[in-house]
Amino acid sequence: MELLYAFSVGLLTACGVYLTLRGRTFPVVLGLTLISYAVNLFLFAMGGLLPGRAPILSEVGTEYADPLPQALVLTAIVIGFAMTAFVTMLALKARAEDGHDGVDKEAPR
Amino acid sequence: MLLAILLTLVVGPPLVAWLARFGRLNAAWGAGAVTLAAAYALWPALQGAMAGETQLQRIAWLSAQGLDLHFRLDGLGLLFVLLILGIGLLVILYARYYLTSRDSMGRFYAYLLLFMGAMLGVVLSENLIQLLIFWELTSLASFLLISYWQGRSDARNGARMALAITGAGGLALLGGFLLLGEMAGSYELSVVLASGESIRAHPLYTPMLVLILLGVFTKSAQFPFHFWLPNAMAAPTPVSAYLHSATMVKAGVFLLARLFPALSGTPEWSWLVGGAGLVTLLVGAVVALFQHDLKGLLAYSTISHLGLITLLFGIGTPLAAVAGVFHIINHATFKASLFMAAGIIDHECGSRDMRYINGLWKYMPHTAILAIIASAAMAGVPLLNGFLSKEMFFAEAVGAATQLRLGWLLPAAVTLAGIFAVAYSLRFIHDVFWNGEPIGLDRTPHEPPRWMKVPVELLVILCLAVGIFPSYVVEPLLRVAASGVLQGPMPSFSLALWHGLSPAMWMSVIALVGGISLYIARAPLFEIYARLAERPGMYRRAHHLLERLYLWAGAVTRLSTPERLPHMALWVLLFAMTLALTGALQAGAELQGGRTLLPMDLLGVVTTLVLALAAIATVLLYRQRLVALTLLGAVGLVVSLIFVRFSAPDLALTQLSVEVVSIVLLLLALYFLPQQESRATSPWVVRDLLIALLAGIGMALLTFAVLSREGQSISGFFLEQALPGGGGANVVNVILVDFRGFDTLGEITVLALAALGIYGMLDGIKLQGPEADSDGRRWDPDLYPPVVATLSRLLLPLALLVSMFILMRGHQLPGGGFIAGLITAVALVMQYLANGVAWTQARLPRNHHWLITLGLSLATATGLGSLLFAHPFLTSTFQHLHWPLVGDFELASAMLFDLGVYLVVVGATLLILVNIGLMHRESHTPLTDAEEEV
Amino acid sequence: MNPLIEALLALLVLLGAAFTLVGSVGLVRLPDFLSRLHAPTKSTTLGVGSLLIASGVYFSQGDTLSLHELLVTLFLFITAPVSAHLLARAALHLGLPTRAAPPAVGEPRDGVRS
Amino acid sequence: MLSVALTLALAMVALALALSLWRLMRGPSTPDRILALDTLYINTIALLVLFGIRQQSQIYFEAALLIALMGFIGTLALCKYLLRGDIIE
Repeated sequence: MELLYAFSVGLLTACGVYLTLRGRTFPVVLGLTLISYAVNLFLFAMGGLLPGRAPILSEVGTEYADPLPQALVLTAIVIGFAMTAFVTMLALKARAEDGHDGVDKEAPR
Repeated sequence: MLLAILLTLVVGPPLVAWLARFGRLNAAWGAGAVTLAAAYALWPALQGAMAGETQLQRIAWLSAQGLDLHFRLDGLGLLFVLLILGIGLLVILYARYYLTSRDSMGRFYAYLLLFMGAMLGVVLSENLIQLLIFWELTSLASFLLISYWQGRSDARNGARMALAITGAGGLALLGGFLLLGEMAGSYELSVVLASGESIRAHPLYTPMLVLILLGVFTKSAQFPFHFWLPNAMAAPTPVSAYLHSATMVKAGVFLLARLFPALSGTPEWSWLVGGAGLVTLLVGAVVALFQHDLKGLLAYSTISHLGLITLLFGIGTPLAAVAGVFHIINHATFKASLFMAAGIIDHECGSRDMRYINGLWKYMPHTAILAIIASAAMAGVPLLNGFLSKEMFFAEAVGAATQLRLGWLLPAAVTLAGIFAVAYSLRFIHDVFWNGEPIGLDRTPHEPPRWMKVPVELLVILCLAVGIFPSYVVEPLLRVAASGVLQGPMPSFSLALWHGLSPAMWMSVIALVGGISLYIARAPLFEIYARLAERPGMYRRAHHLLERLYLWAGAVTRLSTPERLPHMALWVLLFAMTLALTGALQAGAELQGGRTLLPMDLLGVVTTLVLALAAIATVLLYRQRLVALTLLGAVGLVVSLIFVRFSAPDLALTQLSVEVVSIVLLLLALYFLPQQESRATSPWVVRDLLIALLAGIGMALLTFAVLSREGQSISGFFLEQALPGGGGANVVNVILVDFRGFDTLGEITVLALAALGIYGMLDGIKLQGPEADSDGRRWDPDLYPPVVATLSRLLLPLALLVSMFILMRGHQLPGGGFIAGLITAVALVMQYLANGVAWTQARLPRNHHWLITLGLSLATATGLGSLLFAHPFLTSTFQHLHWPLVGDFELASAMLFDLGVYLVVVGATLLILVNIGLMHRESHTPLTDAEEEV
Repeated sequence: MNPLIEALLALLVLLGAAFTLVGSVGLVRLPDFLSRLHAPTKSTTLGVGSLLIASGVYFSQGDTLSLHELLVTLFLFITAPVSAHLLARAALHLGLPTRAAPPAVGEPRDGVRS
Repeated sequence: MLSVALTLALAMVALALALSLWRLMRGPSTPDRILALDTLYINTIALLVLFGIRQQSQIYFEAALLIALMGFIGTLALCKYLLRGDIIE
């Protein structure tokens, strides 16, 4: 299972990086989103993979998944959204001012 | 001491700048007041120092690094504090009349106080590193002051040069100090001064000395670093009077005096310091004579006098040191007054060129008298302070000559310098106040305003007083200061006008006579000099060097930061990857750790497959943007599935909500962007693919390495403490709102900031959405299909119910403020989607700022609330309750905090989405639109 | 657990899963969009419905009554028709063909009359 | 008996998931993809429900609940985009 997980993280990273390297804003935003997925999963992995051991304390439960990475990732997801929104806004601003949707001042080829 | 420095350095500048807004003269008063306050704050300490004791004041800072704020006030410090504050006051008064209405007084006095504070810091520092910090601050402040008239290129260049030279010196000084600290085993001055023996014996003594001297020489304009000073004369004259006579250039010699006991007494010291001093003395004196610019003359004479002081310290006998200190005082007084007089003349004539301003005696006799006395002091005429110190200097030169077996060379050299000094002083007097009529002045000069002369008068009176009654006026201060320098027994000396027919006496006579005759026979010399001066001077060369340096810097920058952003991103990626790779190689650990892996199951395989295909499809079809977006949605969905699978329900919930919110956001943006991308593939596809693959593989390996290892985590604590400490069973939520509540507070603040930033960017943005879709099809005329509208209204209460439920139980079961907030936001956005802005805003709060504000203040208030009960910030307390239907459930103060989080999330999300949605209205003003449509 | 209930549960579960599967199969197999629209919106919704009933029964052992399922079902049954409605509208708006030629080979061109 | 049924059911739903994805990727029209995404969401609900029964824990239901809500809103937004372009107006 770990192999699959690692593979997923790697794949998401790869796709994200590729899109981020495109010359236009929209793919870059998509790419950043993918990368943030990958990073969140990676951070989450720090706690190890434990199916069916949610850190909700109960009388019967003994072993729980590591709650700390979860807490971190949770806020990371929300902040990630804020950042995506910000980047998107920048993209729109650039579009309004440069008249094209390239990431650079001069229009992409 | 700290108080005084804080006053001048931190409080003063902003205060003065602020005062200047209520009338420019307030700035002057404010500056004066601040200076007096600083003096008052220092007064007791000064008295103590006058009584001969050394006071230390320590404020613990980075004690571990041996860095404390550590101040020291002894005789030497006392002398310099008096110079800095006293002359500072006079300069403030003078500048108030000197600056014209075009010059911003606030800025000037702010800079001046900044400099004053830095200078105080230098002379009051006990810790060497701390001293260096203030040292650099003086360089910066002087840069600001010299370039005060930013419009003038000579001012800018002069300032830049001064900064470059002194800055470089400061760097050398840092090296020197570090070495010195290593040798002495401490950066505390008391230790350093006490361990002179071991320092001088240390093998690294010479390099350390050279480095420190580099700092000193650059600062006090010793040859060959003297050239920045004349070009700093582009500064307003008060600045020159303050920085370039009394304080900044004296910082160098101050350091010589300060470290005198630790470093002096070796041949290296004598030769380096003495040699530099001697050369500077001669060069300055000679060049000064040939300057046509008044301030130029004064600048070079300053250089020469600094050389004189340096030479005295170089000679290294205690008496020489005393003479050095004495000359520091005298030079400060007469040179400051001379600069001010020059400033007056400049002010009244509109020119400083001695070839044109002549015969001013008729127009401003009062100023003339002052200037004459001051320059006589500079020349070393008896009955004036300059004479006394100069005679001591001559005597020391003779003594040193016999010591160093230089025979008659040294005395001859210094006498020559004396001759030139007399000559240029004479020129300053005769050329300006007699020597015919003024030539081509645009105005007829007259006496300046009364108070503009007062500072000059005071200083001149001081010159006279010191010169006539030295033993009463200056001797006590001199003794204290000198003892501060020597840190040991005082040599016996007497400040008398008449020491009998000593060689020094004869030298003075020769200097006077020779100087006068030299001045009379100056014409041929001027021609020779003019011919020499055509060759590019030191300043010119240094200037070109500097220019080239800037060119290189620019080239390097362009090289390292490519024009196109993708390339920049590429570089960052490559750099990160190389770092990671090297790290991995150095670690050299097995890829797979000891942990037993989970078995693969069908579900895992399928989800991974779905994820992979969706992600790849996103990349393949990214040109059709809407499609890419839907696929991205699938990816997000699977990610949240993974969270569920590996027991992170909270994450799954958050991920799901964020997913949808992002889709809405991106759709909003996509409306203003091209729907498709041209098929034109960039030439970098292969390269980018390669990089992407490498990055992916790297991440995959890293993840696997992490996953296959047992890591110990601090979460045990959280798991144990969650119930007893936080009163919550959902540990994740307890961590968020309780254990790490402060972080969460920070995070919601970031969220709020991002939202507000977006709102700000929306201001005045002009974007028109297309009238038809990418295939030219007109939009569907039916805005809000009734079915959708009705049913989504029906859904709203359900959704809100859910979000409330999730918020309430967040502390016990999956949920919490973040998720609940997102759900509420989504539910409301749904109304915007289905029923339109008008309908929604007619029924909902229209501006979401107050939601954010409310949330943040609530969260903060909860935190502060715990302070009331004398608990640390954000300590939570809780109470078990039994609610019917909801079940046993507890009310923790942390839940109030969570409510704050909730509000912020709702507010921020709505603010972002709704306002972007409303953007394409001509000017984005959601409120008014809504009113129109309602 | 009571074998009768267990049998019932098993039946419900299998039925639900089957319906879900059928929905997706239909999504894949049916020739044109409007007919494809039927498969998931009806069959899948039904399937999930029966699964929810199953879990409702399963978790309502003893005296406690599990309400979540009800909520989910409510959501589904409100939203499913709306989604279908919207999708149909979109399809009509875009003028998608009612009898699709077999899916065009190569790069699909989206949102376009083919 | 139930566990067997669950395993079978899980397999079927997983297959359904894969099929929906295929339609999502294949298209050909955007409504097709949106429909596929919607179906994907619903399949996930099924998956979660089955999962909850198998793990005998109810913490999966909030996720199911949210998916029901979010899936709808996603579909709503996407369709609105196709119809009107400007989704918040």
